[in-house]
Amino acid sequence: MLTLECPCCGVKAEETELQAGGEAHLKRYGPGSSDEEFDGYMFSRKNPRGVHFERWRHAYGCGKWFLAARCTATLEVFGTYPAQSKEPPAELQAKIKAKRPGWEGWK
Amino acid sequence: MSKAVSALEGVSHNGFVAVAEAGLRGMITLRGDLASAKMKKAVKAATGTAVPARRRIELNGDKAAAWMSPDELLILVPYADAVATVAALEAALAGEHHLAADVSDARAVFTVKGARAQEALMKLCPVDFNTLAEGEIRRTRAAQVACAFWKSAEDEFTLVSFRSVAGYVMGLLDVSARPGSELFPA
Amino acid sequence: MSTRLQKGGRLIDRTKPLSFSFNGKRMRGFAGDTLASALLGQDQMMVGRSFKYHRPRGVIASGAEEPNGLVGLGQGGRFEPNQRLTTTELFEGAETASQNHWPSLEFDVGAINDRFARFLPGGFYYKTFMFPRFAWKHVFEPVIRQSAGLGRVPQNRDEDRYEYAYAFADLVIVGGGIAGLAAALAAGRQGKRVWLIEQSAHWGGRAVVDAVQIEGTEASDWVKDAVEAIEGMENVTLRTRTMASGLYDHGYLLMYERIADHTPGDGRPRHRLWRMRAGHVITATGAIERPLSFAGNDIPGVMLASAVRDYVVNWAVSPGDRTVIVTNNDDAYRTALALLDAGLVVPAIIDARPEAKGPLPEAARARGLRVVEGHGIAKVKGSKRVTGVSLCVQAGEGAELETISCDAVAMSGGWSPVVHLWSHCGGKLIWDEAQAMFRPDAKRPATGADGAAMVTAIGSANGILNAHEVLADAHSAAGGKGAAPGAVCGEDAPMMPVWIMPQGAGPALRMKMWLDPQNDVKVSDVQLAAREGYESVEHTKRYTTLGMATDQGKISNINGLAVLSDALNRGIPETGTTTFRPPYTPISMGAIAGEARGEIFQPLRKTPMHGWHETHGAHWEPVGQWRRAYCYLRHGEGVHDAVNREIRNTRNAVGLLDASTLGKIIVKGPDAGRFLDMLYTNMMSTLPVGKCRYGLMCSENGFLSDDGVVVRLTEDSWLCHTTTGGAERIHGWMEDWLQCEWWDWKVYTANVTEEYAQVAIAGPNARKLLEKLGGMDVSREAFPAMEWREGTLGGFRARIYRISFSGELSYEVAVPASEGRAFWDALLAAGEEFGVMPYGTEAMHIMRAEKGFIMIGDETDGTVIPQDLNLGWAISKKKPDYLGKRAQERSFMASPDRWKLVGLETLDGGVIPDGAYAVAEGVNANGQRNTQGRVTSTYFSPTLGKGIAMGLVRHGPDRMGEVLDFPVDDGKVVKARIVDPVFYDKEGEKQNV
Amino acid sequence: MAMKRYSVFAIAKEAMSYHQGWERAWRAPAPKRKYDVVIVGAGGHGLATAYYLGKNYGITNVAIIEKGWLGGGNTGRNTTIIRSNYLQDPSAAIYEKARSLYETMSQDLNYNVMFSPRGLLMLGQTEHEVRGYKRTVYANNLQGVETRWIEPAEVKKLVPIINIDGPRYPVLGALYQARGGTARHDAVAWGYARACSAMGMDVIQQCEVTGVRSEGGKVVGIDTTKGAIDCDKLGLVVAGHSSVLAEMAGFRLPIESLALQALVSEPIKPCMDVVVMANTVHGYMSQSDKGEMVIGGGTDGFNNYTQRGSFHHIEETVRALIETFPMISRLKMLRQWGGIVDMTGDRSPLISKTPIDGIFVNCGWGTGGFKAIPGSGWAMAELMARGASPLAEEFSMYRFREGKFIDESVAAGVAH
Repeated sequence: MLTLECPCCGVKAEETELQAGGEAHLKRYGPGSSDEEFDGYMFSRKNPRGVHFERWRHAYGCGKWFLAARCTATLEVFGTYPAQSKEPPAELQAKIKAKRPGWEGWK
Repeated sequence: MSKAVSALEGVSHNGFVAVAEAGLRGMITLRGDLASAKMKKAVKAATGTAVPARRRIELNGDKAAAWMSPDELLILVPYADAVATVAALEAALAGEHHLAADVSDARAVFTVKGARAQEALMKLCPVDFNTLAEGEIRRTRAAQVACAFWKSAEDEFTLVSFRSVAGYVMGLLDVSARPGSELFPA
Repeated sequence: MSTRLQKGGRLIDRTKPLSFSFNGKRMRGFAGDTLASALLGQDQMMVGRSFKYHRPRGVIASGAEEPNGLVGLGQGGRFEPNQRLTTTELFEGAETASQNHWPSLEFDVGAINDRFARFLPGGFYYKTFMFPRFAWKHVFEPVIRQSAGLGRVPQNRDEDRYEYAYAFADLVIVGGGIAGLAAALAAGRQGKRVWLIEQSAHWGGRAVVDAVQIEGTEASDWVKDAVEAIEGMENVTLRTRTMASGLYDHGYLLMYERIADHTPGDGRPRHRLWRMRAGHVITATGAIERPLSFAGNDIPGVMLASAVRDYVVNWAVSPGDRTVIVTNNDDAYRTALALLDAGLVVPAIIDARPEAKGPLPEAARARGLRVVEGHGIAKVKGSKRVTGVSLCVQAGEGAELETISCDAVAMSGGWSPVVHLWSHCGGKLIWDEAQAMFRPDAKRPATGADGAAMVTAIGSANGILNAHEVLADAHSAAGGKGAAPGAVCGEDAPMMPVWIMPQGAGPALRMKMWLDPQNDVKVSDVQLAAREGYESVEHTKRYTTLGMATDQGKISNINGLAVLSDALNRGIPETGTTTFRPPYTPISMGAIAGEARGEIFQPLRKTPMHGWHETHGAHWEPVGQWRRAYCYLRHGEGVHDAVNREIRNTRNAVGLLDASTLGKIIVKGPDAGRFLDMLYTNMMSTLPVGKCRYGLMCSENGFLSDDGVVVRLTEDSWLCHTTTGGAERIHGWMEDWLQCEWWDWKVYTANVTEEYAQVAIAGPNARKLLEKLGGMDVSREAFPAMEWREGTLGGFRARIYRISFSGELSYEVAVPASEGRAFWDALLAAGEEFGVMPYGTEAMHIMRAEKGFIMIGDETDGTVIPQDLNLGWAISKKKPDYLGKRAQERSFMASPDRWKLVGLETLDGGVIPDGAYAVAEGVNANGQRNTQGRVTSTYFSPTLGKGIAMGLVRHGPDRMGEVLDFPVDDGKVVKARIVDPVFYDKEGEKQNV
Repeated sequence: MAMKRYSVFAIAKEAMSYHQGWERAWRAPAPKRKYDVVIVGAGGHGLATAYYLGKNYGITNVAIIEKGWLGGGNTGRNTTIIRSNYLQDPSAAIYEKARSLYETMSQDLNYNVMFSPRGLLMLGQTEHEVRGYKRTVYANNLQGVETRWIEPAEVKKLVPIINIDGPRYPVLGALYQARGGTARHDAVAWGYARACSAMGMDVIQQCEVTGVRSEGGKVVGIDTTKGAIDCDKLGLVVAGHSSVLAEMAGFRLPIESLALQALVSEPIKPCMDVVVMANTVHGYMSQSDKGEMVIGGGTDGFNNYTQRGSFHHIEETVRALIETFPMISRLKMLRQWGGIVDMTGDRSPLISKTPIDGIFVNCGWGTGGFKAIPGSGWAMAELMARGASPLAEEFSMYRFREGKFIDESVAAGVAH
């Protein structure tokens, strides 16, 4: 039963107010991409046991999508940040690195 | 216009708090740049209030402006004024990227009245009322449907849901307010 | 015999006698009794039968750990099986009945299993009942099922109601004993938002029974004062009858409040499930006493020593006149002394320890009690009731030295902290060698959202059994300032782990030592499991069913684990524990479902015209959470007749369809056109203002996901219609792309689905009807097909779309939802002279099929792409990209062998059954019959007077006229010809008039 | 290594000596340095794979490596439903193969797995669902799977405790598979383990894989907490943790790990002899031989390796089932638990070769793996032994690239 703070409206929302949206920071591949690229984008999602970046929508609140960094092994939440981010904020990455020294980075 | 009726035609129930459908209310979804000068002017003209800050509702008599998301407000006016207000907003925001849509008929409005009003809502909404600030509008869930509410008076909350589920929301409020099911001792 | 004492009883009110029944027999108790204390007070020691061998069972414990005392309680809509006697408060008129026996508790045919117990060891069913093959299902299993099970099956609909409530706290303290109270005092004084909850109806826990002195006064007085002080703190919420049932991630604590179990039918909710979000949880849940494993320890009258003490002190009930104490620790001596204080006889205290010289044993000796050191019980005598015990040397093999007659045995094998909540969310345990217990490992707690500890265990839940130390632990864990309350409780001498009694008991005795009295798991069963290689504790548990009964092994798990470890010749910590799973004790399904039943089971979405449909014979069809009229039944009419009538009327006069449920989404902004071009397969940016266009949407995976008419409202705004039930999904889909992918595009959306009531007015008389309402020019010339107009129609603010899904002359009119019902009424009134008649969704479906229009959900099922439906005309070739385009280029999707849409007509004019497959020659590699197509929609067309169907067929459009075989029920084969899917008015003359 | 046969006579004989003579069901060997085949994961699927490698192909130099205790993953956590009434041909083929193997499993393994073909119903509660199930019946009849559509009256007869009148979701009929049912889940793992052990295979518990070694694109062996083990072929059969193992081997699977929960009530006397699935409201229920009502629902929506799900799913499931079975409102939930299931893009499994020569995967069974165990093992063994299997053909991990999905959600909202 997760709680995540929506960075758009500041509400500390509980899971039932949220909608999970899968892996974050995906690059969309459209026409012109190879079969491998498209397959990777659509189906071969990251599924780490540990630090994971994912999309959430504050569906029963402000309706906005946002991104979260979370540990799939402990459900610890490292932070949330706007959906309009090309990569996790540097300070969030530093925080994760401090908490999970063995972490290999978000890419 | 008598042919316009609210979803439940004003039904009410008295339990340990009084719950009632509050009738029709003019409501406008207004999306745009909340920080723009035009927006400030447009909102002022429509409701007489400032553009509300994050999660705030600015009340002004029978009008109000509520913050719904970083690029969306809910403008509340008397039902009869809604069409004209949309037109006025459109005019005021002309030339600026925005969207104003009349949603007066897409909503149902309820009041929950009484010293224990909060207790009825605590059964339905995953909201920590202790952290609910004065003048805050909270968008959340009432059991299985979306809603928004704010404290509209001492001992009174106003709750808004979609019109199609008005009967369900009223059913929830009715059962939540039944005497004997108060959450805390007097 | 067990009986009510003349004096005492802290919890009962002798001025309030209550009557109740057990197996039909009238009985009496007092306010404050539990069902268990009331039954024992009436000498009802035997209360049920065990699960497997149907052996007689009596109450063992006094709290949540009770495995045996389960009854059916109540009648009719308030009957509930498996109610635990020890935690159910007595109320006037309670009707109880014992379980798992036939014909009666005293004489039970099922007890024959007990005679064959030797042939039914743990896991025996895995080794037999295999021949003949059918016999398991038809012979053996039914017998086992009938003999297993416990309570009677409830027959009626639940008459009670339930509810949820959300709560938030900085700190929740679970357990209202002295540890919980001391922690609440300390935390409350710091101004934290604190909840203190207690599962029973009373504060104080064990200390009040054990005559501890706290701060110079009796524990019970201290408890009273503490509760009063806490009640005076505005920041602390106190609640009894509230059990923390489970701790979940991020501090989500499920709390089960039993509001009206003791006042059934008083109108209040029976249970309330609190969905607490706690910043931190302190578990002050105490400890549970363990039984000892000796032969015959399951015979009614053998009880936990602490429970015996509870019954005497709390309820003035003596379980027996002569109670033998058997123990491996000092605590049980308190029971002996309490019995003496109550004027009862304790023939002996049998202590397994070689030496018992602590203050408590000495106090017992000083009062003349016989203490037998280094001994154990060889056997308990009796069957339905203890009649005596025989003594043996603990270190020996069980030779019987002496028989002591008695009618109760109070046993104590040490204590196990209640670590359930600590463990639910991942908190780890360590083995405490000295006290022979698993207790919370403070270094490895469950962690919360921030990665920090979210649980602290205190007091005996933390493995601290001494009251003075308990208070100190509680005070400091809650961050208390100053000195902790002090207690005087005496020092207990060390206990000695005793896992079987006597130490060297042979197989015959071990087969009579019960570990789990409800499920009938014995020491010998666990040893057998170990011998057979079921070495993991989970294997043993599952193989023997140890700890899987309704008490979930609260008193049996540690003993079983110790026996297993011993059999495997390894340490207890190496063997490990089983997982603790919520709930702590069973919670009602009713409470889990909360308020959601009947009318408010799920939201039911209603259109503004719902009330009219309801009073005019609507035969409902659920579409998502909406309810739509499938058809309107007139008096005496069947569904099929009604549908045909509605179709004929629409085709010949005029029909009305409530289309309000269709999704309506405004998309606006400088980039709106570009955005819609990505969303739809066809071009929307080029749609002129004032016009409508049918559009298709695909998932990024290429499959057709929604369709609808798109309307160009202004230069920079469009209105997108979606399917019923598609509105929220598609709106969310739009926002997803706008917020997460194309966030620099200037587009706003708004879901205005419910703003409008929408009515399709279809049929040759449609125009006449609108003209009669007046106010807008709806003539063919002024208002061509696929255009829209805005104006005032019959006094209603209206937007009219000239679109047709029926093939008839058709207008869809949107008015404000609040005026929807008035508009509908106005249409009916004005349309009377034109033969107006509402039609339902089935008529709509059939009319669209007659026209060859596809329906999302019929022709599509999540595996169909637009190309399959010959909708190439709606797929722009000019656009470099749209959602789903890349996916549709994959080899299997671009294959010419895909099944494509065609019409189907049976050779005999009948209707092909829905979903039937067309077979092809031969079978595939797995022996399955090859297929070449399937039916997607099939109806009897009243317009054409024959069956019509649509389907997907391999190379279908190239095979017009071919006849396919559709095998249907009972070996029959329907033959159907491939035809054009447009069955009616191919030229579209009717809709373009 | 002949095993001592189980029978009623053996029990009677042992009873005379207080059951002191029973031998171990499976040995507890130390790992050898090398095996022909190593299977990672001693759950039902892994053990079944090993069993059929031995039984069908004579490959017995096999180790089955298990991180925890055998059968302790999803094999021991599911709701034990067995059915094969799937819509799509590849699914129906493998699940029906599995179901038919369940019919004789107790005799084949000489271990009573208590397969009970008590009958299984999938309720049609909306028109849409009715259409989907009727279609399934037609498909099943061509696939050699015996199912039929039954009307509400027959549903009520089979399930007297059901409320067929709704009002919200009246029962409009059901897809009925008379030879569907349940089996004792632990026994399936134990029976296979015993049989594998008797064939000379090594079941190695408490042994965690820490690395997968390959050379020149071909598998060489694995590293474990009990040392390095070489092998010619490696099968990864570790539901829930497939992605973690694949990453060790150096490739990525189209899999996400999600929590799935189940619960049981306290035991009551027999009241429901069949298995009932109500997909419109996302719940399913059967009654165990012990008398517990065994209840399952849907998965969480986010990646999770904790084996703990979110409680609101339990609430939704119970709510829905009370609507269909009003009497359970007065029962109590005895125990709830969670497992980690791996989900593919089309919710159908993978039985597949991988980018590394000699490594095979069997995973992605989502919420419905138990019922597939023998069929899955059969197909996986064939794939590993012969390089191809008709049953596994369509379940390749490369199907997503071609857009060739096996989508069962077509007929029903959820698959179990």
